[in-house]
Amino acid sequence: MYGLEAIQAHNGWAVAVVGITIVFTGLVVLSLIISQLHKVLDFISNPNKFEVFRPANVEPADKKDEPVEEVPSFTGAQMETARQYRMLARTLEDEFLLPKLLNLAVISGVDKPHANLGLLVRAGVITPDGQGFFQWNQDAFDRIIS
Amino acid sequence: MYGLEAIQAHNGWAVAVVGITIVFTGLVVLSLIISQLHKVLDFISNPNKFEVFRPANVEPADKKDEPVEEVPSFTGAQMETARQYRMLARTLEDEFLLPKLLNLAVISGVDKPHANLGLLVRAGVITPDGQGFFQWNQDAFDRIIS
Amino acid sequence: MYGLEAIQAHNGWAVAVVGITIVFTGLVVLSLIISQLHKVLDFISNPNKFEVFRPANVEPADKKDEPVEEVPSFTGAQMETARQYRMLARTLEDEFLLPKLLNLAVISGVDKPHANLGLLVRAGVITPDGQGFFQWNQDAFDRIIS
Amino acid sequence: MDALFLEFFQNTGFYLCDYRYIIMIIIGCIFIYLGIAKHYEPLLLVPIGFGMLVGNIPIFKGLGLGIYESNSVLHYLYFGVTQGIYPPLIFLGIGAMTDFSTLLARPVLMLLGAAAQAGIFITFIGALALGFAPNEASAIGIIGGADGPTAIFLTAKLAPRLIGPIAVAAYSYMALVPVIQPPIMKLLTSREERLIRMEEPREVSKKEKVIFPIVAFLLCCFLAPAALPLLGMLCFGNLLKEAVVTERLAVAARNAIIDTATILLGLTVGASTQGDVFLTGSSVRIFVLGACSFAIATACGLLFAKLMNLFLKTKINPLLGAAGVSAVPDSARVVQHVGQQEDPTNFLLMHAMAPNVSGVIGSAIAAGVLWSLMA
Amino acid sequence: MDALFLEFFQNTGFYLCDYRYIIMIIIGCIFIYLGIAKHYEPLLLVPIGFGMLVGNIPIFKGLGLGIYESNSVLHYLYFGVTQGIYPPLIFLGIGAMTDFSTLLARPVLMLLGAAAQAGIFITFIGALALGFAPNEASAIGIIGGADGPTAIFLTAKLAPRLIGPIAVAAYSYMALVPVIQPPIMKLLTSREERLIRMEEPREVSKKEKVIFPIVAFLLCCFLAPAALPLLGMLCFGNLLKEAVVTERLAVAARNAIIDTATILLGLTVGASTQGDVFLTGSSVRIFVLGACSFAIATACGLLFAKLMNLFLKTKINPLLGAAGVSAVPDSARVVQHVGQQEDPTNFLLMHAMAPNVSGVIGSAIAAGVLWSLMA
Amino acid sequence: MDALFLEFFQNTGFYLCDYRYIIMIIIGCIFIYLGIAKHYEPLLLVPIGFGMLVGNIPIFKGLGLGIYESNSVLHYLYFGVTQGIYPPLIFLGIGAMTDFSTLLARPVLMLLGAAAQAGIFITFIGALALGFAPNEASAIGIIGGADGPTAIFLTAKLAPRLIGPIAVAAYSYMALVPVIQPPIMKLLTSREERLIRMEEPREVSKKEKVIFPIVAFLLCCFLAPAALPLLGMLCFGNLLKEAVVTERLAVAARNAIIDTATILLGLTVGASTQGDVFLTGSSVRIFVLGACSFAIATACGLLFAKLMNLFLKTKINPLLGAAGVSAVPDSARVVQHVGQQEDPTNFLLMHAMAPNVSGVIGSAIAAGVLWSLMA
Ligand code: NA
Ligand code: NA
Ligand code: NA
Repeated sequence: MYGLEAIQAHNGWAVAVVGITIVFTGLVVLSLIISQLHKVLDFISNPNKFEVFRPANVEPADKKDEPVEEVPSFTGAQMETARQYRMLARTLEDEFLLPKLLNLAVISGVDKPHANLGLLVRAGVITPDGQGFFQWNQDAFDRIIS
Repeated sequence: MYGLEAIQAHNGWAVAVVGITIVFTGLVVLSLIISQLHKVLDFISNPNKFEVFRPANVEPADKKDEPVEEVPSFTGAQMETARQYRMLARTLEDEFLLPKLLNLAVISGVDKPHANLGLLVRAGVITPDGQGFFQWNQDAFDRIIS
Repeated sequence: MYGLEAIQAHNGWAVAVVGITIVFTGLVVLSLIISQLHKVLDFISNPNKFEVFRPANVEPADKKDEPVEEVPSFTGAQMETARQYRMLARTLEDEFLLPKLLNLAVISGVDKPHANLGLLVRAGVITPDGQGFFQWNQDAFDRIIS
Repeated sequence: MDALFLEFFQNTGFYLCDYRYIIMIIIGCIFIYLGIAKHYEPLLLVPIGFGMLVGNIPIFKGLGLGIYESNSVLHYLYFGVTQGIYPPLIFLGIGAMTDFSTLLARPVLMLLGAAAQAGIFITFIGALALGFAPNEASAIGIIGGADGPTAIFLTAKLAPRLIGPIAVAAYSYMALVPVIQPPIMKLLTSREERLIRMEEPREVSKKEKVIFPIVAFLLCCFLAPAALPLLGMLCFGNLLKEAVVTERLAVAARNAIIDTATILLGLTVGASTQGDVFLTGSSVRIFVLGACSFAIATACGLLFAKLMNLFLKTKINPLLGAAGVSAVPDSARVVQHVGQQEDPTNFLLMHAMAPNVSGVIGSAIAAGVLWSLMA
Repeated sequence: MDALFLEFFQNTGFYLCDYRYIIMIIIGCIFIYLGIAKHYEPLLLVPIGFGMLVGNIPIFKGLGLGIYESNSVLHYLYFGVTQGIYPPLIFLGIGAMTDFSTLLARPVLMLLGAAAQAGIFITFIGALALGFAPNEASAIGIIGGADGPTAIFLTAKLAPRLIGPIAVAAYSYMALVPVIQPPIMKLLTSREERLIRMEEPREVSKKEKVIFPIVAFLLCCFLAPAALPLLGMLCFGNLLKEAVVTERLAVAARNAIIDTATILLGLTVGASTQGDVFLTGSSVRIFVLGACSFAIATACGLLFAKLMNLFLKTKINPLLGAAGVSAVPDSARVVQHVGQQEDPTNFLLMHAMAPNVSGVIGSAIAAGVLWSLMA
Repeated sequence: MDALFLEFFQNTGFYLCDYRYIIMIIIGCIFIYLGIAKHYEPLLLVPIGFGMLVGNIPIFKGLGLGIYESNSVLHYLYFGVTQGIYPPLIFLGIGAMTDFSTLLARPVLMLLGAAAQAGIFITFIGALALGFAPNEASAIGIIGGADGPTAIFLTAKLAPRLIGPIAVAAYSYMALVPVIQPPIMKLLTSREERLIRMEEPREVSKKEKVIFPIVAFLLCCFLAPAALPLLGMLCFGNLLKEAVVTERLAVAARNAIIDTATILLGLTVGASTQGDVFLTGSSVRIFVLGACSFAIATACGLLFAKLMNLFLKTKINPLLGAAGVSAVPDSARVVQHVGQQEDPTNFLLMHAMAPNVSGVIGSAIAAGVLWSLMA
């Protein structure tokens, strides 16, 4: 069977109309929902319920403000030790345990390992992630050294 | 069955001869074809039909010649902006869209974003890939800055 | 069936006791073995049988001692050539063939490619892996250059 | 020994060869050439092209070499095609790569992705008219969806016999999008329309991006449950990407998983095109219908964009309609290219990504509808 | 055409929907929310959560869409769950990631990992008392092992019908470890005990690390051969890691392999929780028993640590006992956290890793024992 | 409870153990030791060695633990070995890693790769003489091809029962190439010959590299269609690499795919060597024949090189002939090593890669020939 006859026999027109209608329905409704989504989210997040999802461009501002004020000044020797700690930290994973780093420092003969590690933590160069692990904050380090 | 008898019974000699012959035939013919291949290719590529496959060591020469002559000179402020653009470009994928970069620059408060972006494009620091995407050319950037 | 009756019927107490006993047996025996393991290993390695497994922190010491004494002094031109070789070596894989590097050097127009390559090998900047491949020793290079 | 040589010779490709294998090998080489030298969809044309070579080595039956012999290696790898497993895995990876920001910023552009799917259904009718059975006509129509994995998935479900020609047609025309679309785009739009600039899309928040795949999945699959395997994986991959905390899973999805699936799908689809079963009249008709469906889909997208402009206050550039056919990201690049021919400073690509990715969703829905109506 | 619309509408999710699907979709969204917003085990909660959405789209039977239909894509992917293939592959990756140094440095802490497995067997008895059959009770007990892959593996072997609820319970409570454990830890330990500092572990040699997986594997599998699939892969992965010369295989194990298995396992386990089969009384009882088993396991670990302190010269911090339940690395982090609440300069995490990883070995042995006794 | 303890004890490995398991476990440990401490082919000896441990844990039948039980995890993973699926996937990765430049620069060296395959056929005759059936003799002969995946593939097709011993023999001798080859090389060459320097190969163009896998594939598979699964994948992988535009697929092939296949193949091949079926007279004979085949192949390569020197104007260093046995890249390294013992400034390795990789092609053709003649 060919031509219009085949189309008719297999219900071709109906299938085509149903098909295109469904596709349009789906995407039109989805576009309507999306277009309202950010308004709904703005409304919800006004009471600051979902602080977890901060918009990306707010973060840098947050970070910049904090550490600047509380940076202790470093002496030359302390800077040198900080550099040694940076080297050691690089040998660890991104999230590391403080005792592990300290242990490395002791083994490597870093000067006054405890005191200097404490200094780095206070200066925000080594920051806790709240779950027992610590991270190296390269930005803070750069501010201190240079 | 063992020994020569087994070999004979299972047609061992014939299989071995056929086998080694086929292996040799295959590799001999292949080596003949290969040994002629580059001559054929040279012949074909004389009329410069297949520019797509350029031999690898020609490329650097190509690249070196072009951009040197057309580099506009940069003022100090322009260099600074170029550095900012480099930072922004790093946050994007290797192939990025120009409006996206421009948008970032506007948000980040880069000085005269449009004019400076145009400058970088003309200097070949940001190069089009011919399909709408752009790439950062670190070599060109280094030449301009240092 | 529920409650104690069900537990009894399905032999619950016995299964639990057997289960926890096996788990304890396994881990207790394993912990005993482990606690003796390093003593056994120390005993075995006294006759230096398994030099292959050196404890990690011994290695740097080993490496430091050797090459210092045998480093030939480099002239300015030789340093420059060494830098060119470093660039070329970077384009190769970590383990590379010397002829390949030499070939690259010849193509790239490095000054006295053979002599300078020999110098780098003698200085331990390019070290053989004993199986025909060579590696770039960045530490040795740094000592020579800086 | 002579007998053995003769027997061996009678099993070589030189003895068993047939002109149709040679034709297919040449076509395979052309695919490889287009992929490597012309950069047309190389990630698909090269595997499919080499697969054509593999499938058209003249082999003797019985040893378990051919893709259609049940214990051959190729047959095991082909299983992922015939059962429709590779396409959802590829969609998982596509989801983990796709950024729906532009779509979220201007959802109205999603309608262009819907409009272009009309090409699917018009081609379906055409295929019926050319005498194909309804299930085959559906599989042929989906070529117009311009989405390889979707086409292979639907064909595997509805008309497995046609996987070879439909896959080859779909990928050929996707590769040829830069050739097919521009004339139609120029014909159906005026210079003024092509010069229209789109305004910068608004910034989209992280939350929106996370919620989108969930909402899109639930809505579309409630509407067309048969789109579940494709849309489920697409949205799942996208959620893994946008969630950030699941980045390592998204990395696996958009590297190891999609690349492996692409290699195996391409190779085996190519290998399924054995000359003696592939070179038939119906393959030729499928190719003709495929070309029409791309052209129609492009036209539908463009015309719908012009229709929308009658109602919209801020006009959209009707070229964007051509990106609705999917063929991600090639048709979006074509839009950019054609737009820049009129005004080199007009950057349409980012905007074209919106109809482009919604075209993927649209054709997955269309596949679901056709599957549920035909099965 | 009206008939066709009607037919299509009767196949949509809107028509087929049932309140139980909606409940499960909401639960799925909660899983996704907890994973993304609360960072609770995101690598598992997000795939399982999205899988719940996938599994609770109301679909019509017969097309081959549902996970329980034999030719659906989901069914093929689910095969790795029902046959217990994914869990060993995940263990391969875990082995290739885990550093057993702290365990090697102080093997006595391994006993804490044994003690916490008492939770498994006590829960087993409880499940019997609540009327579950012995094989089901075993699968429920293993939830207390706090090890997702182990739980899924054993359930697939002993009570495949319960994979959904047991997997969901196991992962839910593993995610909720930071909520469940601290009160029990504070209740069962005094302030003085929580202040105990652990001394630095000794340096462990490379040789020891290489030999450990071989010895551990041989010993444990001679003792409990049924632990072979899990422990074999765990130790194999660890050997690949510690051998150094096989680094590229270890990289594959801890990236492509584990991530792919995690994606597919999470998605399909989630999708197996279809509302109409999932929301039953037995699921509720499983959840209650699961919560108990975590609490009991934690208590057993803590109390055994206190018991050990009666005999040991150098006292250990009894909080470490809580890490014996596995739930790597979350319960070790909880130990660190609770310890730091008393003394911010007391770093217990590294020490807690020893009972933590030995808890994994312990629950794998327990699973082997239960499997061989029940099969 | 006592009964339960007894029952459990009777299922432990301690009770079920047999001296043959212990022997195999010791052999497994030796494999691991050689791999890790001696760096002999660690990527294969470590997985196979650990697999031997896994396969020789004495387990009770019926639970589905053993590799030969139809629903065990190991059995599912072993499927890729018995059906010959892993070897082609490994060849895909090898293709995507191999640089055929030196071969293209001096194609005459390819003959050395052909000559060394004589070892395969001579061993085949030897195996017939020792009483093996022709299909077994073929599988044993291919050990002399010095190519693990090829040997496993052919054995899986012709004599699946022998996969364990043949795989172990093949990989053992490949690992021992630095021990087996040098004495033969020194015996059959004079000092003057070993001092011959090879001239620098010419630069090879990109086009040649792209065309080579296509031509090599078509030619070899027309000649020996049964080589298709191995050569097809090898050439496909190489094309993906040389095409450059398909780099991401080549990356997947030479990382995720080959590493995963290697892990699973090594582990399951090792696990298939259960003491009670492995330690037989036929395994011993296979090992003896395997050693012979390596020695013969080396000798054939060397002697053919000397034969070629009678006709060539520019003499080649006959040591290169030893690299024709494949065992990539170990035998090429041996050539380099033996050459440098005479003249430390003579770099033969790069040149030895040409016969080395052509040996891979050669043994794949030989496998195809044997398969088609024996099946
Ligand atoms: Na589409
Ligand atoms: Na546990
Ligand atoms: Na070979």
